[in-house]
Amino acid sequence: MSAHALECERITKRYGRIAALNSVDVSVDPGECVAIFGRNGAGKTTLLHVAGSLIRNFDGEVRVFGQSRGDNGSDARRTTGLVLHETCLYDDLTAAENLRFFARLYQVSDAERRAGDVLARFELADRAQSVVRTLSRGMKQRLAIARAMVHRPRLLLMDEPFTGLDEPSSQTLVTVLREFVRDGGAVVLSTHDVERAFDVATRAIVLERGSLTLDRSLADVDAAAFRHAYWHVLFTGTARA
Amino acid sequence: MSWLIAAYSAVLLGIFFFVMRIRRLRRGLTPRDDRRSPRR
Amino acid sequence: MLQTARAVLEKDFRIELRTRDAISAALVFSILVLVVFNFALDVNTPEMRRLAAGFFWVAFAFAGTLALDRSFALEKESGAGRALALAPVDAGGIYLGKCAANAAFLFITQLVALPLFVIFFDVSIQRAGALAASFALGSIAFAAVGTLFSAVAANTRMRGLLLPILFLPLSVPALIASVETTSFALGNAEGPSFWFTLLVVYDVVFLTASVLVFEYVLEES
Amino acid sequence: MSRCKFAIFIDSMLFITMAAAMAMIFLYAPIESEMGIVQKIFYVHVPLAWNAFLGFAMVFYYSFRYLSTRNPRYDRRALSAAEVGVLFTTLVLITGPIWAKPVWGIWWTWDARLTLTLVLWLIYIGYLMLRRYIESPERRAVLAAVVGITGFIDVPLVYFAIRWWRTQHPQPVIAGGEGSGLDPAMAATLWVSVAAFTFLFLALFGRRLDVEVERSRRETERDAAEAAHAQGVRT
Repeated sequence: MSAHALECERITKRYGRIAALNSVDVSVDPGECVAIFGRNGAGKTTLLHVAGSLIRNFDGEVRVFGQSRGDNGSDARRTTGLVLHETCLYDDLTAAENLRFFARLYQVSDAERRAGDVLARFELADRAQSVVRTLSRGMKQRLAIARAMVHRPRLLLMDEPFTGLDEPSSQTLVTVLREFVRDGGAVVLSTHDVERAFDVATRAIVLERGSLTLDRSLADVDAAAFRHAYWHVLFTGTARA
Repeated sequence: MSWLIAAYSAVLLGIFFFVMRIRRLRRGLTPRDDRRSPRR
Repeated sequence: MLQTARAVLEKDFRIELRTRDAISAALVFSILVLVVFNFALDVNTPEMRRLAAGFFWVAFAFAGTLALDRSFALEKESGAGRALALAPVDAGGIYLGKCAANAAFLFITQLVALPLFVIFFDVSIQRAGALAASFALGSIAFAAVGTLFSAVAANTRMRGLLLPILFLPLSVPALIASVETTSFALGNAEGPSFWFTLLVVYDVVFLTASVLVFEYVLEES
Repeated sequence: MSRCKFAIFIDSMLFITMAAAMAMIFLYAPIESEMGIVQKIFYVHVPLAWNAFLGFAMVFYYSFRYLSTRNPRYDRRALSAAEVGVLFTTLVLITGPIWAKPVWGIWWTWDARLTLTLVLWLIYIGYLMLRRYIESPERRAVLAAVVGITGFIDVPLVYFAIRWWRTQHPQPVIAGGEGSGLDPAMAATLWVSVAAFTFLFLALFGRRLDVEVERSRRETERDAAEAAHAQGVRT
């Protein structure tokens, strides 16, 4: 895959007078996992929504595996998995029915089998037949992530995926993401949890009032040093080397 | 005859009301007005 | 496109079988309206019996909006609507699936309410075939426009209230045609062919228009 | 700037044609034998209805253009055309009964055209209400365009439904057939009056549009100032 998994060029999005995003440039390669940090309202969610073609009119260019989102970008959407704050699941359907529906919607050939595999992968197999409404917050979150992966995307966009997950579930997610990245997938996730981010992210970026103020690989840095740099950015508004 | 006058005056009144509305909207645009104008 | 429509249709059916929200809401509401008509007007006079079809369809016009409002509420509540908008499929397919489901729910509600209607208004079904056709085409007509506008209204603050305001004026031709064809089926009117053709034209026009326009309604700009 | 020259042309034409129309209506057009002077409401009622219809055709066109180009310019025009269209339709629904009462003794007749106007009025009141309940400008424009298009598609269906429905429930006809058997003088007066009201429509449309253009100009100005201010803080 020569092209980047995700390329965002000069992304600017305004809501009336407020510039949610101010010419943000980010590119993510297959095999990379990028964690987005930033205060509430810094534009993390907006950036993910723009990258996931949830928001269509913005200035700038978004390409997924070299394929622009100009037209309805159905190929681009087939290769992307999106996890939002909402679960995006039907509360009155069972876990299995939800996954089967979305698998068929995304034209997954072996929908039945794939739904079962993904359920097992997120330890939800035993609750497959229970209606989503009866599941706990953590299980719903895991099911929402499972839904985003059922059509075998190669790019995962996740908005604070760790929220609501207990320790074992977070651990499962970390292993799944590591495997996903190792198999050549690309992940972009927003989070506030520095420790968790360090378990899985290969690179970190910081958004500050809609602008990119830090973009640094995490290869040679440990969590403590990064947290220090991150807070420095937050409180002084300027990136320290 | 009075019906005729009633009809024509109704039309005039309607047009007058619309012009007034346009003026009110235009006045609503001046910077002083930061509240959301009702007819956005 | 059809494959998507089938998936969405089955999904809506499965949810409806489990919750039975749409059908029960529409059924209870239409029965209520028929009962209220009975109290408000002395229904047992011959003239009133001639208007029975009108009462029936007025009850369904309003009951229909309840069921249709439900149909997109469930997409909005859990945010599943966004996942639908993002699926690499033609939005028209999603529309057709939901529209077919809504038409079916309306049709089923009508059949279930029919016996009560016959008892309340003391009418006799002369031509069952015409009645079934009138119900079917009428339900499709209401579902075609109703599904589109329930998606439109789902994006606004006044969701529940806006749907009837947008939907009922547009359904006037379908309402007139349905009432005329139903009263023909009840033996109260003649020459229904024009009305059946109008219903078919109405269904085709609004199904195609909605399929073409639906992607704009689904998208979140 | 072309807008201004065009506006002057419209206003002057409005003034000329409206004066001519009023003169013809009250001085030239003969008094109708049966209905008497009250028939002269016809010269206002019909032009208003035709121009309202023109207005809703414009809403359809601009909505279609907006959906294909996403240029807010068309959304502004659709809004302006819809508002003037609803004004004209309201005036038709006021002058209709005023005319029907003295002539047929009833306020409302389910005459095909009058009923069509009523349904149109309901459709576009819904259109205007929809616009009020959506926050984000882009969403409002898109959804309004969808209603603008489907609303207009419904019109021929309403027309045929009511025409046929009316043959089964005969009603007095307000404006006669399509200008059927009109005395030439009356017909001429009608056409001048239609032209006058078309210019009136365009004049009101232009002014209403200017307000929207002004609104968006101020908004972009305010956003630019905002961006400059934000830029100033960061560097």
